[in-house]
Amino acid sequence: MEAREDHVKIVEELREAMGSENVIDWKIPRAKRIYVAIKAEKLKDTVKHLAEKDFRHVSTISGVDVGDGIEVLYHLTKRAAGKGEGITLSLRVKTAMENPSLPTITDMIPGATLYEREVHDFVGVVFEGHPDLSPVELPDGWPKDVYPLLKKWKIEDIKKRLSEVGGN
Amino acid sequence: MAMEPELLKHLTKKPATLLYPFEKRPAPKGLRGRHKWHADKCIGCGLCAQVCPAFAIELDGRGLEIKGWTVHLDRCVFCAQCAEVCPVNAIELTQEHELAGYDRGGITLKFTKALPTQADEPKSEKK
Amino acid sequence: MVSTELALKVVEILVFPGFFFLIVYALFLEWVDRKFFARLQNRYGPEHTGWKGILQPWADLIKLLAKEDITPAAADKIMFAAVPIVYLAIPLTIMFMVPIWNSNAYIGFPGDLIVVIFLFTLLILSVFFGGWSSVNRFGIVGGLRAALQMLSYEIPMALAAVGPAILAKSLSISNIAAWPSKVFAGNLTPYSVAVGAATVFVMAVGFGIFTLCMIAELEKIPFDIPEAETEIVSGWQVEFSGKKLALLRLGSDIELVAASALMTALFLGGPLGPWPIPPVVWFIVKTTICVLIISNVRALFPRFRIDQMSHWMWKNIVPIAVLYIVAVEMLAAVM
Amino acid sequence: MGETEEFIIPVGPQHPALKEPTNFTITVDGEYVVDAKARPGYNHRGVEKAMESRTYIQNLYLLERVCGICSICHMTNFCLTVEEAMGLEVPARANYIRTIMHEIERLHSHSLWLGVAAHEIGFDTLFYYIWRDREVIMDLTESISGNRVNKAMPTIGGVRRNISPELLRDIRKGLDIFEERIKYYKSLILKETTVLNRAIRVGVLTPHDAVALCAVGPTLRASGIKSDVRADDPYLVFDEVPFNVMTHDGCDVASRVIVRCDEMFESINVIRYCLDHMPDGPIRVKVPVIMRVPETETVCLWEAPRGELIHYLKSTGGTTPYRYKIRAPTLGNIPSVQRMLIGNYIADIPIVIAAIDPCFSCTDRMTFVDVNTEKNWVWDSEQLRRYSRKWYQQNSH
Repeated sequence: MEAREDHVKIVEELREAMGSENVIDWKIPRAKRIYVAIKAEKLKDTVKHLAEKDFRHVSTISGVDVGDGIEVLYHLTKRAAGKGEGITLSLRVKTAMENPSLPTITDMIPGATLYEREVHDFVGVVFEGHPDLSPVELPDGWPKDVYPLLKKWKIEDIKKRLSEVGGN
Repeated sequence: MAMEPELLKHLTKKPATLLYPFEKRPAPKGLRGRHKWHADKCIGCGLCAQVCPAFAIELDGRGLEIKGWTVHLDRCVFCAQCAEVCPVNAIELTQEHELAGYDRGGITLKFTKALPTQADEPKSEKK
Repeated sequence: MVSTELALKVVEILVFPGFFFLIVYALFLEWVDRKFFARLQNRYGPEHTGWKGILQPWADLIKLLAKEDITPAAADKIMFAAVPIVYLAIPLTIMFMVPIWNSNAYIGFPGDLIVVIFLFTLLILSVFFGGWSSVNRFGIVGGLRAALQMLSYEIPMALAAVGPAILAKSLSISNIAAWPSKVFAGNLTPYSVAVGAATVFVMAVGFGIFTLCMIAELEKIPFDIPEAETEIVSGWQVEFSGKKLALLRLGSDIELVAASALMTALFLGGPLGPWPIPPVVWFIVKTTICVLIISNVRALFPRFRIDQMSHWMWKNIVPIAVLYIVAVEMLAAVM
Repeated sequence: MGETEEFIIPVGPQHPALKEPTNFTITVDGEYVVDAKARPGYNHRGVEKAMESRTYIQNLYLLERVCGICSICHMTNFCLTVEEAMGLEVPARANYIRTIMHEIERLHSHSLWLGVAAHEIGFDTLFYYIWRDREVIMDLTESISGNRVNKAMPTIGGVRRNISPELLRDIRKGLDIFEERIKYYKSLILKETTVLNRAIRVGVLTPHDAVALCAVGPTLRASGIKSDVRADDPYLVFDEVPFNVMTHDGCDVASRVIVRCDEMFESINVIRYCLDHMPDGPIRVKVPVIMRVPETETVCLWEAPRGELIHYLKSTGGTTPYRYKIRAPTLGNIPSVQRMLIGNYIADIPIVIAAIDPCFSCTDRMTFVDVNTEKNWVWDSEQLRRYSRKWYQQNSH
């Protein structure tokens, strides 16, 4: 499949620009989908590099609790002006379970503001440099220590915690 | 002003709306409405309760000794997944769709297996 | 003798053509408006209360009267309570100066046209105070918008109303209403037909301007800017509830009667008609036609934005109104 | 009011212009909007958390209820995501039926939006007429799937109902009527200056801002950017169906109207193509009721009527998803709408917000209404009364 060759080229260019030791892992499961795992300290450089390569649209940011840490996936999309060659690159960054934090990318891509706030709401990742991390989906007065999409928070526990703080 | 001819044209036409409680439109053929449970067919496998996305189905007894089948219409999302998975087609969704009631009891459908042959009359339970 | 006269007067004020008749008629016109509006939109409108829903406005009024009346804690209590009463009283007062059942208004006097125009302004002032006294953001914005809107339509309204007054050489509404039947009763000569045709044309322009201004006064689409439901909830009315809202609704219905009665009196010859039909029937027919025109305009347009409305009024309608007055003056000279 | 003449107007959570609860804090100076800040979250229902404890079949119907308008979009995209993770091959006819449903949904969503937009500028007559003609599409939906809103058509491995030859005829007939009407409304809107006055140069979003703020869907295309997931990253049968990506470079509300009207015509053509080229054959493959999805992750993009929709599935091999992430198009457009509002009039707020076709139920997804313990969560009237009394005692002074 020729489509995959240019996919590989995108990854190769990224490895070259960031240094291959910083690109931990990558896979291309099918055409138009690329997954790349990078080190957290290289996040901003990578996003900048990819933005220059037309991956300028942040489709969303997903936060996943993987047990020994929190994985944050930046789904960056390259648009193709209707030519059938759009690519979605999922950039995977891992951060610690305790005090998770990552640099913000809102200074480069302002459209990521709400997605970063959402990830902060649900898994508690602090995006350093983000202007306003107030809740976007959760109600005001939601207890600060409850991040509902972490696996340690079972639905029953969240309910108990909420009745303690008197929220509704 | 561009709409004036259209407006005047409709003055003499019958309104597009229906006087609902007095005029009714027939339900479409494939509508998923109120449930019907065929007690004689049911083998009590419990698959319907297991797949129900809204946890709306309760079985009274399991296996061939099944005594009753309850669906909470207030929870039911009318996806008809229960009817689809049923291996013996014991569940059927009728076209009856005017199911609103004044309390939750009124919209809990309880079917009981009184006689093995003619037990599919729904009985509404009032609280 | 005196006591029968007095009793008659009381009956006239309270029953016909006074309060009772006006309220019944106002609610009837609301029904006409709603029903016609609905039919233009290809739906039924009120249907089940009485014959074809004719009692629906009554039902709405009674329902509102029975509802809880809430005054916001921050509101200016006295003004807040006074506004609905004033808002109802002003159109009622106007109706006493407009001829209904014969060529003379109940309390017609020379110069009552000026008073009526002033009262319409006062009405908007009460709207402004209604919005202001409720101390609600939407209310205040609505009140401000009402005042702003008034600034733009008041001049064309006054000019349009003065046109027939010039032709009738009187500032009394009753005289203006009686004027067309006097003029057109004369002989038919080619000259009088030509002047008559010119008059009808010029008066049609005046009628158009006056109708637009009355729609703005009534706060109906396209000029429902002060209450704009989707923008500022319901504007200045937002905090009114229960009895107060019922009075406001009734007030705006009577305002609809007053507006259509004034349109009738100034441009359509008032309650007078050529055939031996009682004037009150003519009054009803003509005002109903006016309401139908208003409903039709209401169905035709989207809401204007406040800046668009004032631009449009000042740039288009005011010059047309001035030209219209010039034309009226010329007509008066050749007549 | 501070030192300046600025004044804060809350729009929402309950406001007639918003069909669903959300909150915009609007700072105004006179009639001008100086700043706008959105606060969604009022419809947060916890779908993502709930999904982690439900099987894939149960999740199918949960996903359908993320949004009432684009129920097919969420549901089918979920199916695509799971099918890709399982490596399931779906019969061709099923994909065609899915495409037809998808485009019918776009027709009904766009015509609904057109009506709402007319209502927002106070043009109720147009609103009633458009919604009357939209019933043609709703009736088609009903006769194809059985229900009007939650169609429950797609399932993992195919679709649940077939389209019979009689139905094909009905769909063709319905589309002809609908196309005629939409043509009329488009020409009407372009002729009616009073409508255009409310739409031209209102809510401007420059192409640069649209890209920077990651706008999606018709909002993006109305800023002149040619981007459509159906064309960029074809799913279902969009790699076979010829269609155009409609754009307009007005960048304002009027061009959003035009783009949506044009898209409706394109959708009608797509449906017609699908009806003509639909192959015969099975409509679904059998999958187990309690299915296990192998350990994998998949991302599926989808062009919902409102714009790009993205689903991300992470599975660890169990019967329930490990993590499922949904991002509905409205969330992607909120930063843009905040930008668009600035510099407009108060009177334009409703139409500008409506112009992105917001769907806040899609946007806010999560909570904890667990049916088994709902007593703890749903207040009865007595509790509510007690709470309100307490609230008043605390706040009335």
